[in-house]
Amino acid sequence: MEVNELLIWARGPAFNMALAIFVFGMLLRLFEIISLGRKSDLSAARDSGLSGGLRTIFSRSLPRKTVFAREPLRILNGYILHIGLFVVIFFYRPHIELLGLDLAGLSSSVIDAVTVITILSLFAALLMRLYSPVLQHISTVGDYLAWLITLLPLITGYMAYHHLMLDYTQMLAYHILSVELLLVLAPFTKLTHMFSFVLARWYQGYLAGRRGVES
Amino acid sequence: MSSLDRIAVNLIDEGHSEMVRSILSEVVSLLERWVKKGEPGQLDLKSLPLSAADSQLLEKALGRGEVTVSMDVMGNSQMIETAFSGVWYVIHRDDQDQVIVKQIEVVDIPAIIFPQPSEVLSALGRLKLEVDKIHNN
Amino acid sequence: MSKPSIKKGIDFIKAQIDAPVASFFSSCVHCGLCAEACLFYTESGDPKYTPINKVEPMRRIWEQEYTMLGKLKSALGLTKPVDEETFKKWETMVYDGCSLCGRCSVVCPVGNDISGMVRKIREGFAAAGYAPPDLIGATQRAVEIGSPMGVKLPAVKAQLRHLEEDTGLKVTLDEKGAEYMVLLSSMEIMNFPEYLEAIARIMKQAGKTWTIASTAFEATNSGIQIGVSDLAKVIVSRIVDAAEELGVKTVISPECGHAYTAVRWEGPNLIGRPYKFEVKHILEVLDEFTKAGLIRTEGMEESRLTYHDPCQIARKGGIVEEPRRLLNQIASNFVEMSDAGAMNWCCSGGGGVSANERAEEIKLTAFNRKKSQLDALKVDTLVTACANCRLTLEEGLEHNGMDIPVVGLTEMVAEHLVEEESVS
Amino acid sequence: MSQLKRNNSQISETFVDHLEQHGVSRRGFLKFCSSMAAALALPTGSADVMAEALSAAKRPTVIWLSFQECTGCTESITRSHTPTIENLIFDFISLDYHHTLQVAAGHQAEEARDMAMKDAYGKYLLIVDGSIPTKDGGVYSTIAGRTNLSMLEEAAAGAAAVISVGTCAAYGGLPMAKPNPTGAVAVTDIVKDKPVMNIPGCPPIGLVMTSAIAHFLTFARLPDMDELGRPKAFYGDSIHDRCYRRTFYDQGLFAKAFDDEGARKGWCLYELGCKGPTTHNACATMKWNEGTSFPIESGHPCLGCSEPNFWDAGSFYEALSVPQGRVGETVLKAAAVGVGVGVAAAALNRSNKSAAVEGRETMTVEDLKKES
Repeated sequence: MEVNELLIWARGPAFNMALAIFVFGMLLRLFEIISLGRKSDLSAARDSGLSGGLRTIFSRSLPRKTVFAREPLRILNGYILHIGLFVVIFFYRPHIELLGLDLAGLSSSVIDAVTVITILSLFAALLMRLYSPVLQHISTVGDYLAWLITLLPLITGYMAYHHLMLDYTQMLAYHILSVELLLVLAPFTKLTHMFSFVLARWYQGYLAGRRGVES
Repeated sequence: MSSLDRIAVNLIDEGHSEMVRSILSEVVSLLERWVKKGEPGQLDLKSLPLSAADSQLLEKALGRGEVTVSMDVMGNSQMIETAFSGVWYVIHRDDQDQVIVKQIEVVDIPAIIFPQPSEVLSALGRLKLEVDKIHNN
Repeated sequence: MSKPSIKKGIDFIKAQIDAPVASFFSSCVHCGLCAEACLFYTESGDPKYTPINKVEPMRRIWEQEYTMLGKLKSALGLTKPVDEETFKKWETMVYDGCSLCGRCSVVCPVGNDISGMVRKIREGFAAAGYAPPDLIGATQRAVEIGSPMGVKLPAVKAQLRHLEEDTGLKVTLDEKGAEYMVLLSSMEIMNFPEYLEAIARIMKQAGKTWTIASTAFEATNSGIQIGVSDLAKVIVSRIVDAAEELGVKTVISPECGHAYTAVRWEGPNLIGRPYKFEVKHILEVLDEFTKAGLIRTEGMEESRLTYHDPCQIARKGGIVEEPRRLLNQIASNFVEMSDAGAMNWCCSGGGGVSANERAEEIKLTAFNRKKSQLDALKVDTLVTACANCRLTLEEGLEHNGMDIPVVGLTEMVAEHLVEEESVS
Repeated sequence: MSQLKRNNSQISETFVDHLEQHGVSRRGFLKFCSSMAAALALPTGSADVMAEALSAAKRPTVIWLSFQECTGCTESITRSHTPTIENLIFDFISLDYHHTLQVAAGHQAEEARDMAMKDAYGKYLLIVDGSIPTKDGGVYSTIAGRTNLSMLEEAAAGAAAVISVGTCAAYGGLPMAKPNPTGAVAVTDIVKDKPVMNIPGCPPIGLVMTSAIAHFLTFARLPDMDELGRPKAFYGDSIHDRCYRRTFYDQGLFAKAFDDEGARKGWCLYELGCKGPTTHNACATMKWNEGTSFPIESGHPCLGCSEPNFWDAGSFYEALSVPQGRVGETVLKAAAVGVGVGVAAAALNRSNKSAAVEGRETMTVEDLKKES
């Protein structure tokens, strides 16, 4: 397939297919989760489960001092990675166009720097996974797969922008295809956490809220 | 002139002065080569995405020398010596006055200025004829 | 009635998996931060104690039973089965290596209630026949005798008699219409009778009527610890039946962590209906009495002391401010441990660990966390509000040759109680 | 293009003779060579090499075939009203067949073509504009009763090299756009055994062709080409890389409408659908209409007209990053299927779970003991 055809395919049919699988997969996962139900809690509530659930959805974004003190690098790296991804996905003008959002966007040089930082952060995460005994113990093939499919769009995007290795058109096609790979696999890897974390935090926050405990 | 002129055009010079810097250092190395090895050099300016501001900056940096040669051959051409001997601006225009070549040449005198021996030879013939004509009259 | 089996264990775990559990496993990114919150990992350095790893069998069952992808992977032979080997391997992680302290649940960035899942997975391990023998014994005694330590009613009666002899305070068993029904833990009956005296004096001072139910004096619930809801229900039902029979307004959970969780939070869900009475922890009651001016204290403990938050009471029970208000009234040199309050480190003996002889070694290893906390603080006295914590702490301190007395907060309050002659 | 039909005796004339006849001086010739060398981005000194080679070059035979096209390419290349220096080469070549420009018509014209092909067999340059219909035996475009396909095959057989002018000849162009009713293909789909150079663009820049011919005459081969058969000197960079508005792209300053503040300030047209980043051409440096401007300079996004498939690459006015197709519909359909399968999976989960819950026997103390 000639590169322009590849790009057209990536921007058109492939994107639609990938998006369809993403939407389908995420909904399926959601139904699979919700369908298992939750017994209503009959104990007398000390406080509101609702406000606890809502609070925890946000409060869990901040680390506990005690764990931060033990693993500051892992936690900081987590922030860098997530904020980096958020910035490059939502604040790069071409991406804003794609998402049809109404955001101001950042200059390409800022996005460029953030991309590099995010890529480095992913490699830092990989090193931690490879060398920490705990992470070694609990890591699965899925973890490395998720790492790879998160890295690819960043690398290809960076290389396309800087015309590294391949012609821009070709690299742009690969960039879009790598994003599509991410979309296709996200519902079937741990990347589901991009949505399910809200549920998880809600459920625990609800429980904690009823008991009137910090969460 | 037309409504197009009302469209504001901002010339941005920051950022692209980088380009002017690299052109100038290229000229330095060309001139070095000319001095040391006697090899002439050229630098095509037309294929570089120079903004108007960049061009101005470059012209300012190179300055004006003592010699300017103007040539009328299928449109105007100008060979302008810069403030640095051996470094020339060469600008060829077509008969529509459009710039078709704009380059920096590093050489004592751009070759195009010199006449061809054959042309000098034919000139000699033509000149003799001309003189004969006068004498005969 | 059937013998324990792997299939039964798996089915029990299947029955335990609900939407929250599914959302937790869907969200886990294997960041490993839960390990840093777990004293069994931090003190042993053994990564198998990483909390999320303790529930791996449950994750497998969830994936294979409740996700399309898991079913597909199983069909292709890509999933790891949960078999006898799995149960054997995980038994010690699920029971010996987890005190259900809940620190992991609080630090998980995606909000996974990991300790809640350990509580659930124990249902399957118990059903499969992979529960520690000591916990089985304790549960059997709790169900058959009425107390995990085998304490019977005569022992309670004997304690009440001693109390009356020593202080002249009389406690009537099964007094209908009393405002409060007081529960005790076996350990309080056997090891810390001071508690009963403290209650009696405080209640008298506050002018409240209270009683102990002869059929339900025991607050602890081994069914919760071993993870057998059916038996936990049997045990908690005794309390509910007695309290409703006597028509008390409030049941007071004693200085015992898991008893509070069992009676306060799990109980209504085990019996399938809300209670007709309130459940309060003794510290809540003391705090209320103080606030209402029903009791007053005098004098100050001058020794340097600190308070150990029992996990089930503070982090999982929400009782954090009450003990501090009480302590500040009676202690002039009260210092806080690092991570005090909702993030306090477990004593290492919760969740059935202290009752599990087999877990002695890992428990003492995990205790090093508390030891270093105390070493840094250099206190003369350690106050707590859980008899199980108290026993674990005493043992741990003794093991490490540390001479710090451990005191129950209720007793300490009683010691400073201003006892006015009753008007009557 | 002044003389479209020449007799064979004139073919031996050299370029220098031709220039002299037209009163072009040696300096004029050198000026032409400089401009060609600069355009082709040849190394220093190439102008002299070219001057030497062209002086002795024999008038080449050129056959121009037009197939499914709009004549825009011919218009572009002959756009000048008066002869310019670039046109020197056109004046020189023996354009023996070009049915738009030639005086001869009908059988006479076809005969001229046959004769030229025979006389210069293996040496002539074949220029093609327009795509070639192949469906139904190629009946959708015929000249003098012959299909374009057979005419191309025949002409290509005796050509030294082929130049495909315009996107239609180079890549199929608009006739090939979906659903491609005529089965249009590019020249390279038919001609496999001859050097073929593509000069895509709709239309292409005239100078590219002039320089290509000059190069062919100087070095007896076509200029260096990229993998899409385009001369690197002209198609080596993307419009975006050579665009004077690039700095606005880097700063994140974009026009969002044709009449907004950003458009007036000359900001980047990426969000208005500019295909500059994926389009390779020399527009940004060579410019159009006697060097007046190029589309972006006039405030219009690049359409990408010199790239294969640009006609099927979605809206001209949507940013390159915007996916094409009915994305909203895709999401709705996928969501519907997701909900459908989700509900089924949910039902399965519920029955699976209630089986586990209901099948669960009540535990007794006895059940705890393995050896009971």
